[in-house]
Amino acid sequence: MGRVDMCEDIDLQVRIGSLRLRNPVMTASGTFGYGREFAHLVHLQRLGGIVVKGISLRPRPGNPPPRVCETACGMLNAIGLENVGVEGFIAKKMVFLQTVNTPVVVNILGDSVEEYYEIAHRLDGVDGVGALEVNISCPNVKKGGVAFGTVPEMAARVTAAVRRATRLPVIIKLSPNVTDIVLMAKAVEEAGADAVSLINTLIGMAIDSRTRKPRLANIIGGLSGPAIKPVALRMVWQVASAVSIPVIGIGGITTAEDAVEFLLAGATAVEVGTANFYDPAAPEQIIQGLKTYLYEQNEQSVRNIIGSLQTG
Amino acid sequence: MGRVDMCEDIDLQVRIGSLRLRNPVMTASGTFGYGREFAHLVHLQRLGGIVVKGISLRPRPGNPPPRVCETACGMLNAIGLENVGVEGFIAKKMVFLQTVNTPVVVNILGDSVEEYYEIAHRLDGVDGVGALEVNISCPNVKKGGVAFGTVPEMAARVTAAVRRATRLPVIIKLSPNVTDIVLMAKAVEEAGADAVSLINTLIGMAIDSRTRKPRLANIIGGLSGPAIKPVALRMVWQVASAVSIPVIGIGGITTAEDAVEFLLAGATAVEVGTANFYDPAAPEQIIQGLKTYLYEQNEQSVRNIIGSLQTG
Amino acid sequence: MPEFQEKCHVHAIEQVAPDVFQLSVHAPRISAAATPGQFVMVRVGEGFDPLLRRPFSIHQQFADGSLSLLFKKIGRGTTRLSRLNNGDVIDIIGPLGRGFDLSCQEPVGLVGGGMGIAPLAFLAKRLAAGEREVAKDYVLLGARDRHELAPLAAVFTALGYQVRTATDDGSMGHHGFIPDLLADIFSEIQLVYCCGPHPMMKNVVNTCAQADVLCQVSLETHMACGLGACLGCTVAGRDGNYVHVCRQGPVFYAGEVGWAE
Amino acid sequence: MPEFQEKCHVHAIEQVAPDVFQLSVHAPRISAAATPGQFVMVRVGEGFDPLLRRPFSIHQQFADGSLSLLFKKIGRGTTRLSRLNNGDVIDIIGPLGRGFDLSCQEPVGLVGGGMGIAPLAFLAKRLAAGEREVAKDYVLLGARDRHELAPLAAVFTALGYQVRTATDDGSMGHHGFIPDLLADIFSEIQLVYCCGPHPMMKNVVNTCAQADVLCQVSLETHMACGLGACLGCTVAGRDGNYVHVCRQGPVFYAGEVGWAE
Ligand SMILES: Cc1cc2nc3c(=O)[nH]c(=O)nc-3n(C[C@H](O)[C@H](O)[C@H](O)COP(=O)(O)OP(=O)(O)OC[C@H]3O[C@@H](n4cnc5c(N)ncnc54)[C@H](O)[C@@H]3O)c2cc1C
Ligand SMILES: Cc1cc2nc3c(=O)[nH]c(=O)nc-3n(C[C@H](O)[C@H](O)[C@H](O)COP(=O)(O)OP(=O)(O)OC[C@H]3O[C@@H](n4cnc5c(N)ncnc54)[C@H](O)[C@@H]3O)c2cc1C
Ligand SMILES: Cc1cc2nc3c(=O)[nH]c(=O)nc-3n(C[C@H](O)[C@H](O)[C@H](O)COP(=O)(O)O)c2cc1C
Ligand SMILES: Cc1cc2nc3c(=O)[nH]c(=O)nc-3n(C[C@H](O)[C@H](O)[C@H](O)COP(=O)(O)O)c2cc1C
Ligand code: FES
Ligand code: FES
Repeated sequence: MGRVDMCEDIDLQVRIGSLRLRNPVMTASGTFGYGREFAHLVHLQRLGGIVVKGISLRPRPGNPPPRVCETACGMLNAIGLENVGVEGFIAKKMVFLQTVNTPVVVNILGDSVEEYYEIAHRLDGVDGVGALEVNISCPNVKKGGVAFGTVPEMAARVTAAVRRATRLPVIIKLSPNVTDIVLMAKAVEEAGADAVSLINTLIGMAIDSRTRKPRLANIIGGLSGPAIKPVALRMVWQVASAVSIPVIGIGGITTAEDAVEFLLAGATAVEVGTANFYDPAAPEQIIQGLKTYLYEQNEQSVRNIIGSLQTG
Repeated sequence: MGRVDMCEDIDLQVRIGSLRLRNPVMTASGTFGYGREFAHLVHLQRLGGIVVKGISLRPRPGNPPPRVCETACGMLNAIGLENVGVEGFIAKKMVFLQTVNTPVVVNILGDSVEEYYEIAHRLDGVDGVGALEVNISCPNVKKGGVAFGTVPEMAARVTAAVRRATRLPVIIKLSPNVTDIVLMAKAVEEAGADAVSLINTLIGMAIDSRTRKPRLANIIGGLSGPAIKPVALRMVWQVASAVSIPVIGIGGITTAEDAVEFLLAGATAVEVGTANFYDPAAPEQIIQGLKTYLYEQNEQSVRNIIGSLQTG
Repeated sequence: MPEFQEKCHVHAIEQVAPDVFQLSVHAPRISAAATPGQFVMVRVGEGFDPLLRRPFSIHQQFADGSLSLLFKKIGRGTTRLSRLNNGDVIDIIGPLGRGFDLSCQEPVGLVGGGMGIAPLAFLAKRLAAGEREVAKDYVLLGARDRHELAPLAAVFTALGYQVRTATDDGSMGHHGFIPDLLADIFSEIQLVYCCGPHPMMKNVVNTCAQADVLCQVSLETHMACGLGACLGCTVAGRDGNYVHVCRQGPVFYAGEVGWAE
Repeated sequence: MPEFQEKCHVHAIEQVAPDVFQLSVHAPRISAAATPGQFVMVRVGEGFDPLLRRPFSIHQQFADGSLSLLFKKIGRGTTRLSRLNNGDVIDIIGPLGRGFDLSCQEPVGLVGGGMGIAPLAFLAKRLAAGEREVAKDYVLLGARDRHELAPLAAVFTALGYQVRTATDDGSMGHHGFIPDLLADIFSEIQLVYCCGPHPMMKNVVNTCAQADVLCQVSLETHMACGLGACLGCTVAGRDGNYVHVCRQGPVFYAGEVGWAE
């Protein structure tokens, strides 16, 4: 039996709460559109899951341009959560996704706890939606714009509201812009989250020295890409060591080795983000590379390596 | 008059409290040894200032190896604050630095408020010491290892103690691993800091997928280099907009444009860190490039561009 | 519309003017599917610095499965591309976006400035391949100087177009800007295809609007993906909305986008 | 000791065995100041990825101001270096660290494995240039196979040394490891200079200790600066302390460092 065949026997399945994934490699919110954008370039049905661009209750136009800029091994974005709104999503975007035999995770966002509740409620029972990922890096307008994801109590309240609103698995997506991410993870675990995913982008900034203007119209934006991988991996390791719900690792993942690092650190699955921009082939290559890795490491199942970091 | 001559007329002087710098380009703590290490490669007397490796009350052996690893556009270090101790520093390292006509900033660290006080007191009046930079990213052993730099009250207490201990300008070096760096900056400003410098390293991690071991013996380490520049710049801008004491920008600075970005964001001076490793010529090139930039921008003095970011 | 990610061999890389390069690659699937005005996203180098792909219009397309890009070295990505050698492999995604609307059968003007001339070459060839009499069409080209302009202008002349030129330094054709030449031809054309620096396009768009001549423009903006996924490539639309250049464009009718300062 | 940062032109780059390259550069100041066992820090590429310089021993040094490195392609940095072309410019800092102690006038053994042979070539040449009778010295070299070993062994043979070899696959010399050959020569030498993979060096150090033969080893460890500034290059010293390979080494007497697992 050839090596490729051996690799094909390897079990890549993982579970996030009640959501079963054929493999642990998903695409991250905001970096894969609504799936269809990549339909020509990627075998969508081979992915572990597709996390769609963040959806709010009503459509949002997003920020003025420029919205993106490149940084060392990374990029900044200040898209401003442009999206079609939950009704537009269900009517226009979900239809295509329902034809793809791959779990769809809907990333949701809101200005208030009530808004999170409403979106979650609206998506409950929508055909083809496999789970909700709750972006809590958004400002709470009722609390002077402090991000939900930076105050444990606020994060817990959003979690509890979404939990009540839906029977779908609830994944809380944590912000890395905090002193103690373990505190945040524990707060949302206690409030009923089925899983946590991390990290969202680090807050950053870039300036055009010639014009003396910020490179983003919004002045500050979210840093993503390989540059942030070490921070993401550290946080995933800390969180996975502290909570009992599954952890999904995100941040700069481009290669199978990157994904393995997150799995070893305790992630049950990973999301590939910015890499989709510079290499749409990345998620599929990671899936293939994971098999090769497991074969070389003499492991039958990806589940065997989760959290198997040797720190002794 | 040629362009180079024109550039020579440009005024690069800045002040950090009572400390006068011939130009705003210093070298960052832990990346330039005790100055002497670079004496063959760098014209030390052209630098704006030299910040030495962090000094503790007693010598420290540091962490077991491996202590460094490369990441995308950055590196992780877990040196573990290896240093010769304050007496060793004065006896062995200061002697050489006294022969260099460049301001020396001594970076200090401690396990307790008392220790910070003692080191600061010991360095007060030592010939050639121009200022103290207080690294508050260290764990407070009396508070279960929480870093001084993550709790405003603890940071304020260290600041006040060092302030009492010395007549030297006191620069508090802030940790970026916090939810709200402005809170920290304001707390230390109120407690008597003459300036703040930021950022210290972000906490990160890397794993060798083959061996399943962390790449650093210490498991986690500090992320530095171009990868972190956007985060550093954002924090410098936020802090400079909120405090009235001078801000020193640090994080991934390699080129004159990088330095200009920090100055425009409100930094009065900058420190070049990891770049010293991959390009020891960087600080001098930045100084030269700053002059060219100011000439092209038709500015006589570097002070004119500090905080001149156009956000309108 | 089909899109492909191809690892392409470099056929030829030529410096056609100071800082201007023409890069030919073998990209059979992209080449076969491409229409004028579409672009490709090119990965520059292997590491993560620079990280993002760079967008380039398809400059020429050939029946043998190759295509060429015309680019100016302005930064880190284009500097790397300029150092490619024959036989090197680069990773290209395309063809992307909405190209020029070719439905106009009346005489047209092709108006290009600087690297904006790149997509017009493909357009000119495709137009010439149709039923139309290209001798009635006009091509107005502007650039810094004759070094940059002459080799490009030759492409259009060879196809039988009437070519008029302008250079910033007067070293070839009109000493000044392209829009100056537009008024002369308005009576003879129905539509302008335009690509060039933003201020020039704005000027052309205004001039066309006044003369009631339709105008299609190809826009540039910073792009992270080129695929409609990042939503980073927005520009202002007509009425306070945003449009995404990579999917809704890069070619727009002038009226579809905002031209405010 | 003087140190220089030089932008060096590549003189020649040759593949001497599968994955093994010899890179010759013009670095007059570094070359003039270098002593055997010292190393250089090489910047790989221009961007920030890979970020850090790579350390390499000086393999050969020539009176015309050039020097050469011998390296194996094992990762991203060495892959980039292997793609250099004649005339390319690379940025090198050196000579760095403490080289071999050359004071021993008695017969010695030069023991190298794999790329650890690199610094021994410079050492052998310098030793041969002195008063000593190198025909009484021994050179023991090990590598994966004859492809890797033969060209390297030739350098030492040409200098008049007695060369003995071992290969992992038996394709040249002894089929097995270098330390196996040591016992034979202990009666004739006073000191061993050793450089190679860590397990091999440990083995050599132990064997020497038992035979009461002095041993100098050249160590490898991850380095961020090579200048004594980052304190990243520590290895365990003799009694629980740490030593910094880049300044206190890379060459140590075996007794100066710890050899525990
Ligand atoms: C649809 C489209 C078609 C284009 N066609 C051509 C062409 O045919 N020939 C040509 O020479 N140029 C063309 N450009 C511009 C080209 O993409 C930029 O010159 C190139 O990206 C610069 O990369 P750099 O790394 O050299 O510059 P840098 O300034 O170092 O790039 C930094 C970042 O800014 C982006 N950027 C910089 N300038 C531009 C720009 N003008 N437009 C978009 N992004 C930019 C880069 O993509 C990169 O992400 C086109 C742009 C677009 C959007
Ligand atoms: C003093 C000294 C002298 C050396 N002399 C030679 C020589 O003459 N010939 C030769 O082929 N190699 C030599 N090495 C090893 C050489 O430095 C590494 O092979 C090289 O750094 C690998 O770089 P990479 O990017 O290809 O590998 P990667 O694994 O991609 O590098 C990742 C990081 O790890 C570091 N690294 C990886 N392997 C080693 C290693 N073995 N030692 C130190 N750092 C490492 C790299 O410098 C880089 O920072 C020497 C090392 C030292 C410390
Ligand atoms: C352009 C862009 C848009 C994004 N939009 C969202 C979003 O709508 N919701 C969300 O939770 N995260 C969003 N993210 C964050 C990513 O999902 C991911 O958490 C982050 O980019 C880190 O992963 P990466 O380094 O692999 O990109 C966005 C990221 C980028 C680059
Ligand atoms: C190897 C290394 C050692 C460091 N040691 C210290 C230290 O002793 N005290 C301190 O305050 N900062 C220390 N730093 C942090 C730097 O001074 C600087 O704040 C950080 O590296 C960010 O700047 P950079 O990206 O330019 O390196 C160290 C950084 C590195 C890379
Ligand atoms: S470039 Fe990403 S959506 Fe247009
Ligand atoms: S490599 Fe930096 S101190 Fe040795």
